[in-house]
Amino acid sequence: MLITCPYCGPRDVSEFAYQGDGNRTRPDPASTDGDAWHAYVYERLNPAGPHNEIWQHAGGCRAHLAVIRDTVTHEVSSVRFARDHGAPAHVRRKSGAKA
Amino acid sequence: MSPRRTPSGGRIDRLRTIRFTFDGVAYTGHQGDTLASALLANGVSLLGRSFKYHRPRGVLTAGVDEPNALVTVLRGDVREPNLPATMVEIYDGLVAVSQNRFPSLNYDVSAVNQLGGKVLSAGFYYKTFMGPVIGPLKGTRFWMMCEHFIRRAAGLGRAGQAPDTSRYERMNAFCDLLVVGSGPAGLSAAREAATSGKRVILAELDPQFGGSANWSGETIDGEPASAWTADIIGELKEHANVRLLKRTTVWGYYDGNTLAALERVSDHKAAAAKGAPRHRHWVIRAETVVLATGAFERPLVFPGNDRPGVMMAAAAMRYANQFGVLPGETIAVVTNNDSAYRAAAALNKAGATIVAIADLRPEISDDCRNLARECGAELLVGHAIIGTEGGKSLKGVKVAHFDAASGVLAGEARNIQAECLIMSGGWSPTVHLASQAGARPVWDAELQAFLPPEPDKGWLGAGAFKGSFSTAECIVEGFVAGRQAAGLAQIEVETRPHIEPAALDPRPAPVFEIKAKGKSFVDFQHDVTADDVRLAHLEGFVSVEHLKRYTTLGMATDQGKGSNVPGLAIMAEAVGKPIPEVGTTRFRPPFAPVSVGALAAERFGDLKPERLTPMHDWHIENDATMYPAGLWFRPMIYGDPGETVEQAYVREARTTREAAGIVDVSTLGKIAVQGPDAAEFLDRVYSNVFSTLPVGKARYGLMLREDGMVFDDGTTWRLGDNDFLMTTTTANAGKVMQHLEYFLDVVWPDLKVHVTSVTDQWAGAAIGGPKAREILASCVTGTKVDNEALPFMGIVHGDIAGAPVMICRLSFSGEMAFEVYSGAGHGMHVWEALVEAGKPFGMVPYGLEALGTMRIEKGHVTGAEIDGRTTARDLHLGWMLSKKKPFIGSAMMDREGLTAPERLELVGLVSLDNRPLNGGAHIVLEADPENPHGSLGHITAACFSPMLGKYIALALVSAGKSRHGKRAQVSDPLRNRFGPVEIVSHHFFDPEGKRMHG
Amino acid sequence: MAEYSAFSLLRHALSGNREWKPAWRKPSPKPSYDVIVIGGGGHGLSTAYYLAKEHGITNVAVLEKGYLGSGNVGRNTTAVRSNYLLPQNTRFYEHSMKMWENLSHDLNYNVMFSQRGVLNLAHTPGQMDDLARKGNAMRHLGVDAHLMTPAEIGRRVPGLDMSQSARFPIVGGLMQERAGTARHDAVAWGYARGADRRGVDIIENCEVTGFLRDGDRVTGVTTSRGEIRAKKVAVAVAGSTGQVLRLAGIERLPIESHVLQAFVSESLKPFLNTVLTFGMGHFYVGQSDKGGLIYGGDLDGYNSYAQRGNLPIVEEVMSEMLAVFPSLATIRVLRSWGGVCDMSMDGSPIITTGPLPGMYLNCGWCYGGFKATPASGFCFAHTIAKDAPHEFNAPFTLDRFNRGTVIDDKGQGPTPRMH
Amino acid sequence: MVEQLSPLGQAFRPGSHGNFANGVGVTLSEIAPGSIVQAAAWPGSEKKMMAAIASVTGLKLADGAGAGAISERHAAFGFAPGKFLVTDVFEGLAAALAGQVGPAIGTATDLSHGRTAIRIEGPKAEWVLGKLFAVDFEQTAFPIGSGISTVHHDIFAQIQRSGADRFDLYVFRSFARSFWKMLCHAADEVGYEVI
Ligand SMILES: Cc1cc2nc3c(=O)[nH]c(=O)nc-3n(C[C@H](O)[C@H](O)[C@H](O)COP(=O)(O)OP(=O)(O)OC[C@H]3O[C@@H](n4cnc5c(N)ncnc54)[C@H](O)[C@@H]3O)c2cc1C
Ligand SMILES: NC(=O)c1ccc[n+]([C@@H]2O[C@H](COP(=O)([O-])OP(=O)(O)OC[C@H]3O[C@@H](n4cnc5c(N)ncnc54)[C@H](O)[C@@H]3O)[C@@H](O)[C@H]2O)c1
Ligand SMILES: Cc1cc2nc3c(=O)[nH]c(=O)nc-3n(C[C@H](O)[C@H](O)[C@H](O)COP(=O)(O)O)c2cc1C
Ligand SMILES: [Zn+2]
Repeated sequence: MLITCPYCGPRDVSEFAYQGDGNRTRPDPASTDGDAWHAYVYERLNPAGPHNEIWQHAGGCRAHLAVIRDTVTHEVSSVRFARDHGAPAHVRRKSGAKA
Repeated sequence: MSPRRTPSGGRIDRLRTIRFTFDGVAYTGHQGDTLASALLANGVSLLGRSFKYHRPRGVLTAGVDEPNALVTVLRGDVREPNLPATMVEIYDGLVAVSQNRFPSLNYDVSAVNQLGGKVLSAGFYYKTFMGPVIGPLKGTRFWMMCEHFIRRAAGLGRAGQAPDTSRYERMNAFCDLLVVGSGPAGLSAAREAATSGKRVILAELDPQFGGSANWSGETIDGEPASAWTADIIGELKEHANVRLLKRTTVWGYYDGNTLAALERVSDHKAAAAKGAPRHRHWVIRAETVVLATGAFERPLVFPGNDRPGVMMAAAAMRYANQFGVLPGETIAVVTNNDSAYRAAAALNKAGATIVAIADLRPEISDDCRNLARECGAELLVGHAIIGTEGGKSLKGVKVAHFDAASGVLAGEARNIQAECLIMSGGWSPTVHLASQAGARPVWDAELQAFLPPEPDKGWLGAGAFKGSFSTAECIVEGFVAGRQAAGLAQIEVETRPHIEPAALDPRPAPVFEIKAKGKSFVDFQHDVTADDVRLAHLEGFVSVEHLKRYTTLGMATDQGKGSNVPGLAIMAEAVGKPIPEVGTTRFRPPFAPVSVGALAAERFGDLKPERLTPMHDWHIENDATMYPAGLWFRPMIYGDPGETVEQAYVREARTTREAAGIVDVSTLGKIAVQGPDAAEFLDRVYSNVFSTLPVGKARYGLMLREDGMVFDDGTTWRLGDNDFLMTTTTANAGKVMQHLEYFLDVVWPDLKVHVTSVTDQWAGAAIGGPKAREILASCVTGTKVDNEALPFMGIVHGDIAGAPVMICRLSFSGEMAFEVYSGAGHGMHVWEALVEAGKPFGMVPYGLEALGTMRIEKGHVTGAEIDGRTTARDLHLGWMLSKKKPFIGSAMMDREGLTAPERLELVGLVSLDNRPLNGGAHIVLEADPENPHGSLGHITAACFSPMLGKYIALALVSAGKSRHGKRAQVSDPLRNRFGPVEIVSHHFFDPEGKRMHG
Repeated sequence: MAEYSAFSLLRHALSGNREWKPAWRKPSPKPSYDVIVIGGGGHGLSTAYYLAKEHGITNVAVLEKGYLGSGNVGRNTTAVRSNYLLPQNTRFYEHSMKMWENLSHDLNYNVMFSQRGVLNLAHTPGQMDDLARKGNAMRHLGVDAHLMTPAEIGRRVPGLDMSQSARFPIVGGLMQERAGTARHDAVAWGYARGADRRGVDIIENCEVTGFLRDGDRVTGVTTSRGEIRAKKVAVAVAGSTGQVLRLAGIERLPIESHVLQAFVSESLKPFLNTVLTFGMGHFYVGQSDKGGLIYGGDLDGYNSYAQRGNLPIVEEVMSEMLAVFPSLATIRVLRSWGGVCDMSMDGSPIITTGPLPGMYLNCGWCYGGFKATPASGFCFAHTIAKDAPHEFNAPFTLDRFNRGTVIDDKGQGPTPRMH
Repeated sequence: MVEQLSPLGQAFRPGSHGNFANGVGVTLSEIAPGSIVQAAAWPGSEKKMMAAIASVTGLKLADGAGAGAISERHAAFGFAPGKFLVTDVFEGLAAALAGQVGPAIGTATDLSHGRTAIRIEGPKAEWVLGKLFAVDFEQTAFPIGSGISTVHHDIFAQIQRSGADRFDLYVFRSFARSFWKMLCHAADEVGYEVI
């Protein structure tokens, strides 16, 4: 399997570290909603077919990538930098911004 | 002597004689021979024994599809078992032995298994050997007793125990076009593509390029096919963009058009060239692949079809044309298609007498009749072979009338004398790689074969692989595929290549089995007979996958290259369904067996690199016993002669507490956390607060996982407003780094923080003990190190022996202690200066054991306690969980399971019987050595405490804190250690920390 | 007279092996059943068997989308052991072990369970302590375990690199002698035959494509062979759990599907008479009665429903193999394949009622569920029949993640690929 | 000033080794630059970082992933988004860069001791590196001056092509000795010289 890192180009899968389901939303850090945390930490969308995933190019530029990959054919249809396209935007802003 | 070398002909180098032995007997052959061809040339026809019945077996094929003639090649004590003799090139001094026989190939006692016959039918194991339900042989005993004997008889070749001294290598290659197979189709594709300037790799498993052109005896446009091949190869060699790989089997087609190939670099030589590998494992990333892998000829199923002397027709032709070997002087033929006639003609031309051709078909073409006549064979159309005669070599065959439509035999059987019987049951395209790539083969009723589907992925096909069985078609298809793959415009083929002799009809009759009395083999190596297939059907194992697993059809070393389709056909007939409805089993990598060494490549003999601290060589020179810590090596003790490990660490720890000690802490993970948001970031990842940490100070920090469990701990130093140096445990350095990067990249990309691994930038030496400050003061320049300049957790910069250092006063040992960091390239220099400075004060170097001892005395936790299942509160680190801010793990850490009162908590233990405690021992209230039970927890780390003069330990014990002051027992049945302990606080020594603050 | 025995074998041989009966019938699905078990793997089949045998519930269908045993029961490396660290696991797997010890007799089918031992190697004193902790934990629950010295290991396993200069020298190991291997396919076939003989319909080539619902309650399934109703529907589809529960509208679970590869070498004269695991990686190996080395290593490492592996793991596994057995460099790999494992968030299984009324769930076996086959079926059958867990599966709930009562034998937390 | 000690130790054996049947395939050396610095820009500040690098080293980096440049004294290349490795024959580059890179642009991290620089040069350099890294080393794919990040199993490496048949490899210092041994092993087949 090859993943085309937007920075490094196509590289062998052995250079990448899987970081799992990219559909999870991290609750607001201060949230005490147990179910939301449970969903984030323990539940996974585990589709057969195209899947949003996070990979790290750990043996390369070390960037995290938002990858769409088919879990049946292993075909990679999209790779983007996770920092731009990873978690849904509202999550990033809420938890990330320094007021 | 039946098989023999022809006086002339073949592509071997008759001027070069090669000596080798087989089963201890010396033989000669010629350059270009395989072991199979050379043995046949020497009249040897018995090469192996089958798996189950130990039936004598000869050479069936001339290539990778060989199921019978498996041998072991010896190089000194190193054994390479299960090699098809058809794939072993002979070299001077080659030593080969037969296998799966006792005491000898000729007289194999296990051949009595044949008498078991019908009892040893498919699946018999499952029905017996279960033994009695009561008594001493109940349960699994009886079976295991039987199994003991079964295992004695099992297996093919024997693995050696001598380490292989060969080298293996891996090679990464990139190309626009990989052509697999160098027959007429592959060569033609490679030639076209080469002109495009694109990067082309041509891989061929044989020792020479050309595929069937090497032995087809055809002419291509008037030139012998072998010369045509040589021309193209010569041309390809001129192209810098073409890489030619012979002896290279492409065995795996992986995702993303990544293909794996095995190059046998040195197997054909008596010794590998200096530095050269035995095998090279190629990993090829190809834009496009052209599969031109040809086809395998299939055997026919009839009684006695496995006797040595029975051979595939094309193989026999190859022996004659390529190796100058006749597999017999008198040869009979049985076939369901035209191609065997060509073989018969070739063998006849090479000097054999073709005694008869039994053609299963009711009618044949004039071309075939003419060929039969030309080679003087008696032509028996509508006939079948119904048996073979002879012992370990063929003497004759039995022929009878046969009706292909009904499969019915008729009339008297006739005996015909022959030393060799060649057979052809049609051809199966070599679709393995396409199938690995996900293509589902489709049945072609005309060709009676599974063909590759239309390509939809990264590959194209050409030649016999696609079921195009004439050389002219192969060349044209290669031309088209080569151009297409190279992105060249398609042009009309001006003139179709002219091939002599003209192609015959490739369509076989749909006959796979001749039903007559006797064992008819489908899978030769595994002794699966046609009756076994029918038994599987009777018992409901009709799915092809069940058929395979129940009978082991196709599971031998040849993976059913020849036998799969006949097996399927017999099942299809039994079920009464057409072949495609029965389906085919799945092809899997490798296409042909691959040495484990090749896949390990440069990691053979060297699984992991060694990670060394800057002071490594000093430790070795100073007699440290090294201890592996992940990939690192750390001193365990610096033992004096005659000291035990315990004596050494007790001495080191005591000296440290009494005077001073120095330890190499370079392995601690170190991460530069830099940027305007660094402090904010640390507040989020650590459970305690870092934003309040002043510049020039360090703080102990605790990290949790998202699920609320403790992840890692360490100190983090604030070197500047925006500049932190985080330390992690040695074991978790990589994981912490990834954890931080993940949050920065994915969760909080708005934070302006960079994290960089600087573990290797810094050498670290920790010196501790009552004299530590004096020692430091005596060698540091540029800074003071007194309490004022360097308070607890303070950081200063200075120089030691001219090298810049950064010193932080922090303590793991519980002593007045300092961590001295210098540039790694200066590490040795600074270390030696510190050691020198410590000499007048009696300072000793200490290792991990003493480090562990001192931390146990202090009750500090490490990986043994932070085992992924403990919470901060379990470790009495609840005070580090900030209530002022959320942090990673804060949301999950209060779930009921993580706060339950019966959780394991950190405690101290004191041995009350003055005997050592062991890590991994359990704690119980009352020890019961006969019937251990009631575990309350376990010891995580133990030592002899020089300060307490006792054996002590840290332990995780259920509701541990509530048990302080109570007695319990260690229960260590594994090491037979039981005895009383007192449960105490984990702070054994100097709980107020007077010494380090001192 | 048992249907299968040495005697029957002889009798049939004399009559030309023409009178054997199918191991199980090939019935067409009935319109409705008391219980439908989805998944004709080891667990589905054993569940049906114990429903019939222990609870007298025989109006049962096992629905299998492919051929029987086409899932992980037919592609695992056959190690059976009960050497776990945490008591919930040890108790459950030890119960399974006891069932294994009598399974061939129970089924009148030789599943070739061979108690040749499973040996975990240690390469540092710290690892020895970890193994001692585990071994002692087992011993405190009445399970056999003992430590072995390098000398003992060297004698027991020829060909191992016992030199102390090895990159990862072997300093000892933990042995469970009662552990071993079983013939994987025979387990599926034996249970199928046992269930069939007790009246269970085993229906192959019958893919469940949806659930019939009455409100929340599950009342049956739609399949490639039509609708089938049932009072209770039990799901035991291992690697396909995510796919099947999605058919019931359940999108998210504490499960990820990952490929694990396995390998078989060419057949060799047996020399390895125990199962061995390497302590500095993921490599493990045994040798089958046919002589093939059966071995494997780590997961490929990403979600996958393809029974197909990648190349880097192949190389990794082979490298680890040679780190312990340097003499096997010349041995050749014959075949490799992959299976889809239902990796749970703590590495432990889930056997429970729900998550919907009328539904029962059995999953989360990771790459260790073959050894669980008897106990899993036994406990699941109990759970289905009684609508309450058996004491052995009571800890394996679905809500343990919410509650924090996870059973994390490896201490890896919610990273399924690490378990 | 105290000299840095090479991490290669006894593994560094000057002279000729391996199979010389066809001449020297590659030359191996440790380059030991005085400074190795990582310069990392915040997203959006890459251009300013490149300007800072240019002002300190005189090297003008082209846009685009992996772009790099080399002079007698300096070398620089991008190895990750916004990140550059910059070297100097002399010490002191970290301070110089830090002076140009304010917190608004990014960070400069001194790795002069943390990375070991190894040079492989010669007609077989691509072949030898091809044994260790799953990277296309052909010049069309990997032009002179450019750099990459890659890994050989546990050993992380940043590689710059500094000539038609010359590559400079930066590996973690603690792994350097093991890596060096492996590189020598890989070069055995083609004959190598250590200088
Ligand atoms: C390579 C490998 C090695 C392993 N090694 C070991 C080992 O050494 N020891 C050990 O204990 N465990 C091992 N395991 C794990 C073990 O094989 C599994 O945990 C166990 O087999 C899972 O249970 P099962 O047998 O019921 O699963 P499966 O056999 O996978 O059964 C599930 C069945 O459900 C069917 N199914 C799926 N969807 C549908 C549908 N919609 N409709 C109908 N049917 C459906 C599937 O076709 C499949 O047959 C290994 C696994 C793998 C992959
Ligand atoms: N019925 C018939 O008469 C009949 C049937 C089949 C083939 N043929 C003849 O055979 C020729 C077919 O030409 P072709 O070029 O298609 O096939 P070929 O058999 O000439 O060449 C295929 C080559 O691929 C190689 N190969 C196969 N698998 C490989 C792998 N995995 N890795 C590396 N190499 C591999 C083989 O060693 C072989 O050299 C024609 O001349 C045709 O006439 C005739
Ligand atoms: C324990 C075990 C032993 C096996 N032994 C062999 C073998 O000797 N020969 C073989 O070809 N395949 C062997 N296989 C692999 C099977 O052929 C097959 O690849 C595997 O069951 C997966 O099925 P699939 O390849 O059809 O997907 C074995 C599989 C297992 C689980
Ligand atoms: Zn990248």
